[in-house]
Amino acid sequence: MSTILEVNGLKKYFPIRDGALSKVQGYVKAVDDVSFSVREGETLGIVGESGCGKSTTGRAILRLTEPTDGKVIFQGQSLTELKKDQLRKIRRDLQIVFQDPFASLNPRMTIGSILEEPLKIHGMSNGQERKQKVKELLEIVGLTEHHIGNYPHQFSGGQRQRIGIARALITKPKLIVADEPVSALDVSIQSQILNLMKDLQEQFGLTYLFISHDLSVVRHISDRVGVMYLGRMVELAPKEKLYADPQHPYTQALLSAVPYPNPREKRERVILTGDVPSPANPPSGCAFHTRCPACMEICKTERPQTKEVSPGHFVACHL
Amino acid sequence: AVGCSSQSSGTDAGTGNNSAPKTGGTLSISLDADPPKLDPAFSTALVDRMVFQSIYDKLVDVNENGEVVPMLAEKWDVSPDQKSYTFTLREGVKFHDGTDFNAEAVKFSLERGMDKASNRKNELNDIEKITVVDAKTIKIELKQPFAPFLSILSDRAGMIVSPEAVKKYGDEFLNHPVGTGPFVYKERQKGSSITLEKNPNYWQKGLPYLDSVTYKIMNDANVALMNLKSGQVDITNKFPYKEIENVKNDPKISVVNEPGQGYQGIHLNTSKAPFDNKELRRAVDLMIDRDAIVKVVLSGAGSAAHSPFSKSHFAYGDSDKVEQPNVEKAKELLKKAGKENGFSFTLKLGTSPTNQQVGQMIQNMLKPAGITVNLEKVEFGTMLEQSKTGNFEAVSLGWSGRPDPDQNIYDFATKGGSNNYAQYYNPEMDRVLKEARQEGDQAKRKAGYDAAMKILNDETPYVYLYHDHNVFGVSKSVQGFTYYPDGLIRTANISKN
Amino acid sequence: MNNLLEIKGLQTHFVSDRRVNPAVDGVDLAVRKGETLGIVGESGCGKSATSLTVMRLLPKTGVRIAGGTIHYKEQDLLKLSEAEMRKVRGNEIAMIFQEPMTSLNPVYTIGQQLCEMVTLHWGYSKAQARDHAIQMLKKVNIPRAEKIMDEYPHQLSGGMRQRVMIAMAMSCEPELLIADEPTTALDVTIQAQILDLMRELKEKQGTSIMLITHDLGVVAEMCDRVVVMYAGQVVEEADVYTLFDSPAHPYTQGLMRSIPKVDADQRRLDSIPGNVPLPGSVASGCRFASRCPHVESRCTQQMPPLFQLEGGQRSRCWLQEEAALKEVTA
Amino acid sequence: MRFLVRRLLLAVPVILLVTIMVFSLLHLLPGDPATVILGQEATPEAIDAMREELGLNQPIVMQYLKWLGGVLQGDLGRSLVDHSPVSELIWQRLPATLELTIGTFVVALLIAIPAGILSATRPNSWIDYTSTFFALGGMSVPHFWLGMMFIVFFAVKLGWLPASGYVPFTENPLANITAMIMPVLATGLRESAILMRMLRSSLLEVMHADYIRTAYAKGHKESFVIFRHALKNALVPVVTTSGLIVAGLLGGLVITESIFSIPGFGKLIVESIYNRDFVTVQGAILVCALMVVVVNLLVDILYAVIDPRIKVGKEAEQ
Amino acid sequence: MSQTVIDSQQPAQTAAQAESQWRLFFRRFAKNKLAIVGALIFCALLATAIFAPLIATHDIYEQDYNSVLAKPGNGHLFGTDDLGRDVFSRLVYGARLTLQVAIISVGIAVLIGVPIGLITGYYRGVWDEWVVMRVVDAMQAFPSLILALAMAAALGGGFYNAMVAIGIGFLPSFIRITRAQVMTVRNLEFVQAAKAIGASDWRIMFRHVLPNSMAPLLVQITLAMASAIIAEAGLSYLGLGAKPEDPSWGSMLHIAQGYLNIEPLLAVWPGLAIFLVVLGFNLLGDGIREVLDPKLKR
Ligand SMILES: Nc1ncnc2c1ncn2[C@@H]1O[C@H](COP(=O)(O)OP(=O)(O)OP(=O)(O)O)[C@@H](O)[C@H]1O
Ligand SMILES: Nc1ncnc2c1ncn2[C@@H]1O[C@H](COP(=O)(O)OP(=O)(O)OP(=O)(O)O)[C@@H](O)[C@H]1O
Ligand SMILES: [Mg+2]
Ligand SMILES: [Mg+2]
Repeated sequence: MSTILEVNGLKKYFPIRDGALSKVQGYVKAVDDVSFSVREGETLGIVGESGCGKSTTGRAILRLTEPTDGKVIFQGQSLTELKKDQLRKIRRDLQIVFQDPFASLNPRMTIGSILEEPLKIHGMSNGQERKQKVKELLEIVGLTEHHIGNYPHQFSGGQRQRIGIARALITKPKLIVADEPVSALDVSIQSQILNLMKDLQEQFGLTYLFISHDLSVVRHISDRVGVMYLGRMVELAPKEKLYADPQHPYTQALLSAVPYPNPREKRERVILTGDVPSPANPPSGCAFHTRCPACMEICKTERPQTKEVSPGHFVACHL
Repeated sequence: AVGCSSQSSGTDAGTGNNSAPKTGGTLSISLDADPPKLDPAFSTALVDRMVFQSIYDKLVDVNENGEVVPMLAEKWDVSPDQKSYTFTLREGVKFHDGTDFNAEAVKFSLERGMDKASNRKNELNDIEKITVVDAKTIKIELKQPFAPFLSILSDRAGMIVSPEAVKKYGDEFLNHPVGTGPFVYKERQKGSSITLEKNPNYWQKGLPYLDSVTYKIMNDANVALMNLKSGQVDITNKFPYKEIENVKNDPKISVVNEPGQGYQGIHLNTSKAPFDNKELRRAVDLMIDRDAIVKVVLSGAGSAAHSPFSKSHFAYGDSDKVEQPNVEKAKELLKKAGKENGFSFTLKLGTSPTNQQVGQMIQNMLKPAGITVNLEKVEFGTMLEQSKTGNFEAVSLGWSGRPDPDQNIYDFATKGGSNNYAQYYNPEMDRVLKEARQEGDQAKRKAGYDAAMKILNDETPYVYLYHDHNVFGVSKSVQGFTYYPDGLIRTANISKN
Repeated sequence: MNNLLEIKGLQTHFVSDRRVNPAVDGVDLAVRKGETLGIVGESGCGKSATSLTVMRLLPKTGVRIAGGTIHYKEQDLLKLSEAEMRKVRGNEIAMIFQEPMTSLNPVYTIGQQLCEMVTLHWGYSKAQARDHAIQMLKKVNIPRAEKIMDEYPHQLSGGMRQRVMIAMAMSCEPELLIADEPTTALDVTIQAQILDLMRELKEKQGTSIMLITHDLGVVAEMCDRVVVMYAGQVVEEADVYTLFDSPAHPYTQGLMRSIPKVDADQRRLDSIPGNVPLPGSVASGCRFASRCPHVESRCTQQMPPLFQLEGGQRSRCWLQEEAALKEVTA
Repeated sequence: MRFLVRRLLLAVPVILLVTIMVFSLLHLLPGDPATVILGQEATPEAIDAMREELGLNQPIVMQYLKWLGGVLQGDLGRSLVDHSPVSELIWQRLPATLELTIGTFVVALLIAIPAGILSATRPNSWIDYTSTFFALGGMSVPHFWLGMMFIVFFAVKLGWLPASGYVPFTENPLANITAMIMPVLATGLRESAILMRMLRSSLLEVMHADYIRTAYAKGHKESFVIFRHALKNALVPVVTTSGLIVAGLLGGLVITESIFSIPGFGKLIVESIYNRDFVTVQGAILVCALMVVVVNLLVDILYAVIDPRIKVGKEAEQ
Repeated sequence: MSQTVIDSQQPAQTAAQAESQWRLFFRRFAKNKLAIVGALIFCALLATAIFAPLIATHDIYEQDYNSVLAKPGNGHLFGTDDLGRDVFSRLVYGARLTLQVAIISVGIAVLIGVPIGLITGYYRGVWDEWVVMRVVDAMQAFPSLILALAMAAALGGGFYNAMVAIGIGFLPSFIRITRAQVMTVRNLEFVQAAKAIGASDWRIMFRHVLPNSMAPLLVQITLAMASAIIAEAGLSYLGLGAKPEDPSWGSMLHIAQGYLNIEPLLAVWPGLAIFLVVLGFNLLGDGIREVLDPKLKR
């Protein structure tokens, strides 16, 4: 399996301003030096708590927000260096599915035109063919051609998410960044969508970068999983390894915090104290040291390097 | 006998004028505009003169009949060649600031008016030299005979200001006016009111009767009338025409409705099409039903005009005869001008309701002859500039009028005249008018003006519409109000019950 | 009977556009003294509507309580006057809402909002109220309680705010706490803290809790008994072990199977096909019929009653007809 | 304090822009001051002399810079018409307008707050419908027409109030108040309508907020919830609107001022435009802009007082 | 980690039942009685304007000096004006001018203001912050009536120039509203999605951002139309505005003011007409706002 996407030292700092005209007061370090690679055909899951920079990572890769620093290499091309026009062309191969099935569809467009739009933009096929393609795709994601003339508000959340997936699929992309595609859905619907995504992956040989805060969902769908904390990737490993043998104290705490749907299994839990610090003012050294049950002196001053503790298992911790 | 329009005679508006005038009290006069400049040398607005009557005295005044009478000058001699005037001044007169009124002050005031920055310069242009003979005698020599001279001195040009005060206040004099008049300037609230107080040392013994006079600015005549009715105001300087009938029997208000000296009309630009053609100008003139305008717009408070001279001018007469509208004749004229199918022109007019009514009526009246009028409302400043630069086809702009006929025609009809917006030029006209202003004899002058009007009514650079009346609303508690043909309210003799 | 709260046949209908939305359509449930009752169900199945009906906090217009009773202790809450109800609210029954971010008034300090409760219900003076409030903040493990009193909600993190909400709800020592998805808006690590705290408080004070959630994991950890709702109705009720060991209703079964497990790999998830029907759109029969793998003809015609099964379990499914004990609730 | 200074500094470019706009606009007006000031009978020579004297022959940029230089030294210049200092003219005219503005605003608040609260707390009740209808009606009446009707009714027909004529408060308080009743009502009704609508919608929105539900859940009475918990939160948009209203009134009362013959600020500007008294217009508009800046500043400070989330200095983008 | 569970039970309707946004909008609108009244007034205005020649009873330019200021009756439904013209007919034709006022001035503001707001709001940056918004600030610091007045005088009076002046006066508010709206919408996910599929900025702005920013604009448009009518009346009242012979309601008021004591009815008719029409627009705008405002949904 070859590497399809390589992210190297990605950073995204949002300036904090005090009022529209005043000087920059500081930066929200939403993504702070994140590196990883995605292999063709696999699913890389990224988990982490709210505000840790998962979405920003996804968007910066697609250059939906301009990364502050770092390199993103997609199929050998450096996305970060592309001009606007070239970038627009390459977007056929690089798609995104959003979390909010309500906000991610233009409420003033019919499903048909939403799905046709990418084809139009990329000048793919003529009107007749486009209609045909849209129909085919709707069937693939489990809707029917009756839906073509309807507006998004006439669909349920699950159906909308199917439409979002269809839109991402219609240009036959290689990589899809899925930013919490099922978080907004009910459990019973969530499983439908997860199944659909798995099916599509097999059918079209897709690669997913799957972002979620739900450890069980990520486990279910991913081949490898990266854990983010405060804009940094603290651990990255094949999922079996990560779930069975988490190395980073944060990953351990995270896993133990997930409530198990089994009343008989009352486990020993690591309950973290305190809140996630603000990315505008991250702690020095290891960002996790303020909540870490195994904090050492060095953690407070020095940012830990990412080490490969076993083949394919990377951890950024001084332990 | 209130509100009648007896010709050129003063009308007592008060009731019970037999009883002795009461002293004391405050008189409120509403003015339709805020007087911009209380300095006669720089005054530009008609309304200034209302206030001036109380503050400043003039060398000479006009009486109820429009005749020149002594004021600060007790008497005067005119040299036989009509070029030299010697005035004997009243003694013991003091300015409000306590300084003495004398020949020096007269010389100072007149020369001030002759300064190039002064707005009186044009009126005093003909003065060659002013000599102080002694404290009570002053001699003015003219470049050439100038018949309107005394009339001019009865107005702003003849008002005497305190030289001391001018020196003291300089540019600001207009906000600290000092004259010899019956009332002393006290204060003003710009846009709202001007307050004057009795001049205790006024040279006319026993006058004024009132303790103070307040001019209140009320732009809207209706509003002024309401205030008159409710007693907040004693005299209004404008009266809503339509209301004249309604207050006929009002127990508290009387209306003074007298011919003024001014007129309304339309300048036709003779320097460009379509009105470079005399026939077309005549056709327009011919189609207008002036009586209708007087009736509808003025509710009768005016008279049809065909000359710049109103009934209060000695030059008034046959020249003011109005023709009845005549479509056939107008069409003939159009045909002669090669415009059988009519033509159209743009008439610029001011923004007041009266302007608009007149404009619409004219538009309507010209229609039968196939003349289309496009009305264009223009804000006054713009209109003035466009008129002066000849940027118009027709513009409706009247004249407030002056006592001497010359002041109502000369600058309007002679080449280069400051009011000759129509850019009319006829050497014969220039000659006739020049003669008339140099002629001392009134009968001869009138003949001159008749001749001028003959030409003017034939060539029609200006369409005279009507002479508007000065209409005052006067509370019946006011006594001693006398109408003067210059339309200005003289407060010295007024008293209030 | 040791039921603190007993809801019988509750029907709360939303009326809009002349359309009636029977959001709560015959709910029966009871909360016993000292227990934690979980209510689970998909979005829109009427969980919140039920709890708001109990609190009588529904909007004044557009709502009709079409039937049912809510017995709290000896009285029917639905029959209380507004003034009587106010004495119950906050004092005897308290409520925590899902969104800690928006449930606190942004323009008043935490202290001001906390003190209101005891001054209102217990007539405390300012100083007493303040002391009490600080006490409460300490109870919910808020560090620097005194300082937090004078801070505004926006200065606190989500977890802190939810603690404040809990402190507020607990400050009049209510007998029943209704928690409507109290942790849904929070991160897992914070959720763990809050759940821990709630358990602790419950143990200390013996408060009964009605915990509304859609997360079966939370249910498993927190609850003694569980009520499963579907489309405005209770479809299953059981103690928590029974529910996870042998769910009776096909919907519950499907729900259990469709959750991805964090500790096991599954190739494929089972899923319940289709969508929840629009409230009021199922004219007759079982509301789950259109998605049910065991559907029979009877299901679409006749609404199953809530069959009483062994061990206090109840299920609204014809499949359980045989297994049902004699007493059947309609 | 630093914030105040910075806000004022930020206003500088805006005010400069305003002055540039006024300056250019005035010079676009046909009819130059000399012609207009001298009037109908003026000779071309007199006009030229006047232009020279007024400095109108200089390049326009020079004129502007000269004027600006004066302003920076605190000198607004002298009126082209009557040579009195512009600052004096403005001082004379401001009291009436300020009185009118404050009166209008007070009337507006007195009507809007109770009406807004009533209709927001009883949405879709007859109270709501009635006040909505009257509010929208109030917004729709041209206030000059209302002024005219007032005059017809209260002054002419009933004779209760003076038709017009402003008397300074210091001179005769009673006369001042009777003279101000009609103009203040005529404009106040309209503004109250706007404020009432604003308060209604923002209160309605707030009443649906979670924290209101929380307040009810605590067992509070409705009135307590409304007055303590809802009102303060609903005020931010109301304050914004109030700011806009007050700023608008300061220069925008021209018509009211002319109907009721009130020697106000708006009238000063309009008269000066008509008289081509450029210096006065520039000065007056400058003051107007400054007042708007001050009002906006007050609004910002009020925001911060009302809502602790808003730090003074954060630009409130609408 | 906002795992807001969103209502997923909305029905999947078939195409046959498909209800467009607009239909939904109208359905909700139809329930707002006041808004319906507004719409009816607007339709009445429209009908009056279109069918003016059929409705009017007299030639509106025909002057009759023998019956000026006649009271209602005698073949003149509302009486006659200062020049003896039929007031009713003039009011009827005035609807045309009023409609033009509303459409032209607001049209100008929309055509200029919306693109500016759209572009600056979309791109932000120096231009937006330091040029456009400062100019907008400056314009707003300028008393609007005075701005209109000065511009009407500068442009040289006349109806259409008054329109332009009023329209320009509305610019700042349109720029601001569009901009604010665009700044919200451009961060919505569907805009991100459009970007992600490679849509050009232009396409995003006009196809995605603009249509979704229309709601408050629509409200603003109706409300601005209401103010435009009042502003024109105000300008006419001050003597600027429509041609004297044209029956603009504002200039009818201007003339009527001179006859307040004698014939107050003359001021009542055009005043009422303005009031009704403006009320119509305001009711309409308010209704649209209520319908569109998701926060007020109950
Ligand atoms: N446009 C922006 N401007 C300023 N700060 C931003 C912006 N977008 C994101 N941030 C900040 O960057 C940080 C990371 O945000 P991001 O959305 O990537 O988090 P996330 O992991 O996706 O969280 P969630 O689970 O809530 O979606 C957060 O603190 C957020 O406040
Ligand atoms: N104020 C209201 N007005 C009208 N309908 C409402 C209102 N509140 C809730 N509903 C409707 O009632 C039904 C049940 O809503 P409820 O909020 O009780 O669901 P829920 O189970 O709490 O869902 P969630 O998990 O999303 O909170 C839904 O169909 C909803 O649309
Ligand atoms: Mg995210
Ligand atoms: Mg809920």
